[in-house]
Amino acid sequence: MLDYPVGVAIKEIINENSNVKTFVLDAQLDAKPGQFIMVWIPRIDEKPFSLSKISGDIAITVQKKGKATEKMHEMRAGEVLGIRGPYGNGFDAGKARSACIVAGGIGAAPLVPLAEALQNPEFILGARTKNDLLFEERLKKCSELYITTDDGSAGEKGFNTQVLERLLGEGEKFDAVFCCGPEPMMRRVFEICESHKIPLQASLERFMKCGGLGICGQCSVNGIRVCADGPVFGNEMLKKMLEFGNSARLKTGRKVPLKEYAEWRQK
Amino acid sequence: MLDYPVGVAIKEIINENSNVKTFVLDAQLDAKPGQFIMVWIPRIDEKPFSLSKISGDIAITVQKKGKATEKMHEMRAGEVLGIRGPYGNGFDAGKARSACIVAGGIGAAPLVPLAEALQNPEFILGARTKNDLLFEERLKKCSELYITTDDGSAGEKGFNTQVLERLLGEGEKFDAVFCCGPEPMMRRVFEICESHKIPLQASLERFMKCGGLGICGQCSVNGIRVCADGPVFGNEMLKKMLEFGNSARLKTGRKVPLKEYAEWRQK
Amino acid sequence: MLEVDLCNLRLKNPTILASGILGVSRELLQRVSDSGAGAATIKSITLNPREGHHNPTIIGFEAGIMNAVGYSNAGIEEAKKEFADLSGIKIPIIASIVAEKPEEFALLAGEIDSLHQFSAIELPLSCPHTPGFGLLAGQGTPEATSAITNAVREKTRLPIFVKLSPNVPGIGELAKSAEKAGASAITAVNTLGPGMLIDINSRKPVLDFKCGGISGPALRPVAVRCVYDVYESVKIPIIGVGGILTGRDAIEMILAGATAIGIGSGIYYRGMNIFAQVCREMEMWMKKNKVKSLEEIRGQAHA
Amino acid sequence: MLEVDLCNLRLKNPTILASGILGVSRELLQRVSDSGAGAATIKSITLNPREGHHNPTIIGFEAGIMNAVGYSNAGIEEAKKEFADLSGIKIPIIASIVAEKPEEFALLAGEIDSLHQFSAIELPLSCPHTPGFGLLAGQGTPEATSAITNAVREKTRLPIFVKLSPNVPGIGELAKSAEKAGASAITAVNTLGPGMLIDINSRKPVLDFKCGGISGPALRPVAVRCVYDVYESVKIPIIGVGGILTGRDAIEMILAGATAIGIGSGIYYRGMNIFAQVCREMEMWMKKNKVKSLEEIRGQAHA
Ligand SMILES: Cc1cc2nc3c(=O)[nH]c(=O)nc-3n(C[C@@H](O)[C@H](O)[C@H](O)COP(=O)(O)OP(=O)(O)OC[C@H]3O[C@@H](n4cnc5c(N)ncnc54)[C@H](O)[C@@H]3O)c2cc1C
Ligand SMILES: Cc1cc2nc3c(=O)[nH]c(=O)nc-3n(C[C@@H](O)[C@H](O)[C@H](O)COP(=O)(O)OP(=O)(O)OC[C@H]3O[C@@H](n4cnc5c(N)ncnc54)[C@H](O)[C@@H]3O)c2cc1C
Ligand SMILES: Cc1cc2nc3c(=O)[nH]c(=O)nc-3n(C[C@H](O)[C@H](O)[C@H](O)COP(=O)(O)O)c2cc1C
Ligand SMILES: Cc1cc2nc3c(=O)[nH]c(=O)nc-3n(C[C@H](O)[C@H](O)[C@H](O)COP(=O)(O)O)c2cc1C
Ligand code: FES
Ligand code: FES
Repeated sequence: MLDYPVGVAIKEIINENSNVKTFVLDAQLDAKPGQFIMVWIPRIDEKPFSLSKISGDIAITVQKKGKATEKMHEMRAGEVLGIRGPYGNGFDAGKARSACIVAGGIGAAPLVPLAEALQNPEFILGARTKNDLLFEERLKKCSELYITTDDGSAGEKGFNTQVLERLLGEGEKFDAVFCCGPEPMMRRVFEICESHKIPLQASLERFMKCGGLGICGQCSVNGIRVCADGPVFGNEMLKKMLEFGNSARLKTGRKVPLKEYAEWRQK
Repeated sequence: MLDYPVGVAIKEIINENSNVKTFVLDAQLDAKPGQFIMVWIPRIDEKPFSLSKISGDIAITVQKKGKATEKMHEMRAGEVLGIRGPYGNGFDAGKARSACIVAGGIGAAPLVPLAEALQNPEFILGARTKNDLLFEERLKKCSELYITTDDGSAGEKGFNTQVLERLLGEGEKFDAVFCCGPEPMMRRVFEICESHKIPLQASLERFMKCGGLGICGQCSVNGIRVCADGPVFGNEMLKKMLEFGNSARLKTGRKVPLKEYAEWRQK
Repeated sequence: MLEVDLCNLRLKNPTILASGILGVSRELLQRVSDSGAGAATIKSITLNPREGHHNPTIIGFEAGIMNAVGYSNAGIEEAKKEFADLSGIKIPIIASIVAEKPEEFALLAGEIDSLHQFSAIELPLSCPHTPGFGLLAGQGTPEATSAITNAVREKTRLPIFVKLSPNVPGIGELAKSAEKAGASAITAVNTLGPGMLIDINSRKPVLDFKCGGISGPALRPVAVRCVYDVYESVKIPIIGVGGILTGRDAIEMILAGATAIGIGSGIYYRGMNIFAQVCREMEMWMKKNKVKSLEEIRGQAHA
Repeated sequence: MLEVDLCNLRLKNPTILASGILGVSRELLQRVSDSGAGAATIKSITLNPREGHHNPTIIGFEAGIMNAVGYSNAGIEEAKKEFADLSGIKIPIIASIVAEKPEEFALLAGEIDSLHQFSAIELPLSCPHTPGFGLLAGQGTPEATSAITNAVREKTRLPIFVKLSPNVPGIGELAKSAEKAGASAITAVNTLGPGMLIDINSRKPVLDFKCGGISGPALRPVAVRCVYDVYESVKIPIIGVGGILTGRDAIEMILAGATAIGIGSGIYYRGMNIFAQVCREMEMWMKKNKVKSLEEIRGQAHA
């Protein structure tokens, strides 16, 4: 097993919006939707990113947030990022025939390749504003796309979860729901799925150190490792994960309320 | 690669004669005729031995000579020997349709499985006395067997090489000759094959340390490693090996005449 | 048949989760216990919270794992909350504490002791990659080992495990000074090296701390030799740690003289089930070889 | 594009056969030269013939090779015959000598020098498994390193390569004392550990000397770190040795600061062609990365 970052060149950088860039890398991997890679920004940091493109050259889509992602947003094609992986279980798209995908913000990244792998799923894409919407073009081609924005600047005004609720209320029968996005959103999707008894696969996010090796425990949610046991979890696991939607661990390992964690992650 | 001795039990010990025992080991290997294993006698020594049986449980046939082989001859079924391997190129039995095998003394060991793999080869088995003859029963079943003894106590009196010469003189056409035995004998077989332009495969013996790893140089014959480049060599290689039949290296690495080497090996 | 007595702790089997691997939360310890470990060690804690080194902190290479985590931990106050109640966990839990000075070690030991949740205290005096601690603070000398062990001994009656480095000239001597100062057992060993990995495309060392300690298969033969050396030097039991992946590796450590064995990197290679797997493999070997207890074969490689 | 200048020796490429691997005869050196090595080192020779340790002396394990050969060699008199004429070999050949005392080192160096066949003399002060020599004779201290290097320096004008151990607390300091005493280059490193392997069925250590030095992949990250440390400590060139199997590994060593690189165990993993293979892999990388000479990237990981 070679689990150290190997430098690969950035082949192309796509500006998705003012805050989000997609980095196409000079690398091919045998990966499935929902898996992630650990990305090393030499001398700066190493972070997990979901694969937003898995066929041909792989790509990751990165939202500018902190030290590492700011540095990445300054990089140009030709510069080198180190990658290792892919890691994680990924989504199990296996039997889904009528699927609904719920994406919040940057959480759309791992869900686009999933949408492309499924048979015309319903895709509910949520973002704060029109400007924050991601992958609209790609998603239109492979899914029945619903759009929500918090401010109503595009699509429906409000949360993506309310579309899911409405569809279900209208009698749509989904045999699988997939979601990724801010944890409060995912918690809400989980509750909706639970009440409708629909199998959910939610992709969680936690700060990682060994990222995929499964030995440091940093990413654990009630003793379950997001990097090695997840990052995608089904209803049964989510039920056991009492910290899901509630708390997460800082770099010191201290467990704090999700809000405090999110604030720390913004830095 | 796991190239350290792993202890295996001795399953059965067959007394071939007063000086030679066959040890059937509780181990199976994917090996071909002419390959050898390194055998570790715990706390005593580690030595190369040819596989005298390769299908089912493997076996080695050992002549009592020095510290290690004496210790082995004292061992009983159930006791543990360490083995690693198989090593070496082995014989290339591939295209041989009318083969002649020339065996001298304990050199018969790697040649029996070879005889069993070929289509009824001629097999010239030489030994000092009747008592020293090995594998007669097994060989009768799979080959046209000729026997020579130095003292005439069985078969023809004289060297095995004289049978080879006679057969060739009588017009027999061999498309391959295989041999193993004391080096002066093999040198003679080589000369005979050269003059008759017959492809020879001779299995050489040298003192070994890394035995099969090919890194210590101890077993080298004119820069050619018996353990990793051999132990089986064809005419072209043998021609380059000026030390073949002439000299060999002691444990210190000193090159000495073959006679001095043989005397040291007896100890 | 795998039960062992380690400083009067009854372990149902000799496998112990090594410190720094997974042991950051009560629930992970529970899970390790459920996976069949005989005991578990928490990740080392310090007086104050520490973020540790920047990422990358942990990588896998051809022959093992390299890490420079740098003792990230939430500090003793958080630890007291996290581990306030371990009673539900049916295996002994070992606390691991590190500090810069003997007095600080003593203070932490006192806190741990008064929690009444832990069965022993481990003192890693041997980290090769964290400034202020272990080898980088000179804690790997006989003098420092002695001073720290003494200071902790005064604060607790719990068994003390002193964890040594393989990167010292005479590990036997070091073990002796720990034994003399009141150590109850020796944990051998911490990580090797340190080592460094450079990415040739970015031309930079990969670990943010540049170098890190080596664990896993690359370490195993060195760890076995260390356990063998320590066994010839002291009477107290040894916990053999380093590159144990299989029942074979565990038996090897016991033959070298270990009473119990630690597993860390093995979780990377075989998953959390490694504890049960190693135990099953040991049992199979024991049955085949008619060995009734590990006591029977302990240190036998010295014969 | 791979040429390097090592202490005024012009190497066509930076790969050097490490001491103790194959270098026991003129013809093996010839073969290594034919295989594409840039230079080759003979197996270390002593004053008197030595049989070395009993077999098993060399084994492969999961993560590398372990050996306790114990300096078997035919002694200086035989060596003078074996290497009396190296003129047919087109690459520089480096002599390696070991002895118990500085005067003996000096004597051997004089003999080597007067043969006029060798391009440099290597002094391994770092073997971890041969009583009377290297670490087991205290030759790995700054004082002994200095005394031995000095004594040899007085007997020869050939470049002197001092070969260090990775098993010492401060390799940088050691390199400094060698440099001060007149070393022309540092060879970093000799084998790691020592380690021990125990066969669980016979319940005995496998190597007859029980423990042995570790080389190959398990050693590589430690060797890279050592080269990195030495590069920050001295001005003389470094020959990086330890676990190099590929062009990647060779470039990694050069980025750490090595001028040339040694290959030993790699022959086990990739055969004798490894020299040509490593060179081709280095060239491919250099072309892709528009690097014109190794000089350009030497030590760049320190930037
Ligand atoms: C598996 C996985 C992979 C990831 N991969 C990447 C990656 O590749 N690149 C990267 O940069 N980051 C990645 N992240 C991090 C990322 O998901 C962010 O932490 C998260 O999406 C917040 O992003 P945002 O700021 O854009 O969302 P926000 O803008 O805060 O919210 C986006 C949408 O979520 C919904 N929402 C928000 N709050 C609630 C609520 N309380 N209830 C219901 N709905 C709500 C709304 O519809 C809103 O429009 C990944 C996360 C996960 C889980
Ligand atoms: C590939 C290989 C594998 C080996 N495997 C084993 C092994 O598994 N076990 C083991 O114990 N040893 C093994 N050996 C060692 C072994 O072959 C002996 O070194 C060698 O056979 C001498 O054995 P001996 O004492 O029985 O022969 P001897 O009794 O000395 O000679 C046997 C016969 O060789 C012929 N002969 C002898 N001298 C000459 C001469 N000058 N010219 C022509 N013919 C001559 C005669 O026909 C004589 O009858 C192996 C050797 C090789 C090459
Ligand atoms: C990621 C990681 C973190 C570690 N952290 C600690 C630690 O905090 N305290 C400690 O004593 N040892 C620590 N170690 C060392 C291990 O406890 C163990 O001694 C070493 O890894 C060798 O065992 P292994 O080969 O089974 O992993 C750590 C090891 C790893 C790999
Ligand atoms: C079998 C063997 C024998 C060795 N003998 C010597 C020796 O005689 N003198 C010496 O300086 N180093 C000796 N070494 C050490 C090597 O020269 C080298 O420093 C070490 O193996 C690390 O490099 P590698 O990983 O490429 O093998 C020996 C190594 C091996 C494996
Ligand atoms: S990040 Fe280390 S276990 Fe998940
Ligand atoms: S015995 Fe070592 S090279 Fe053949």
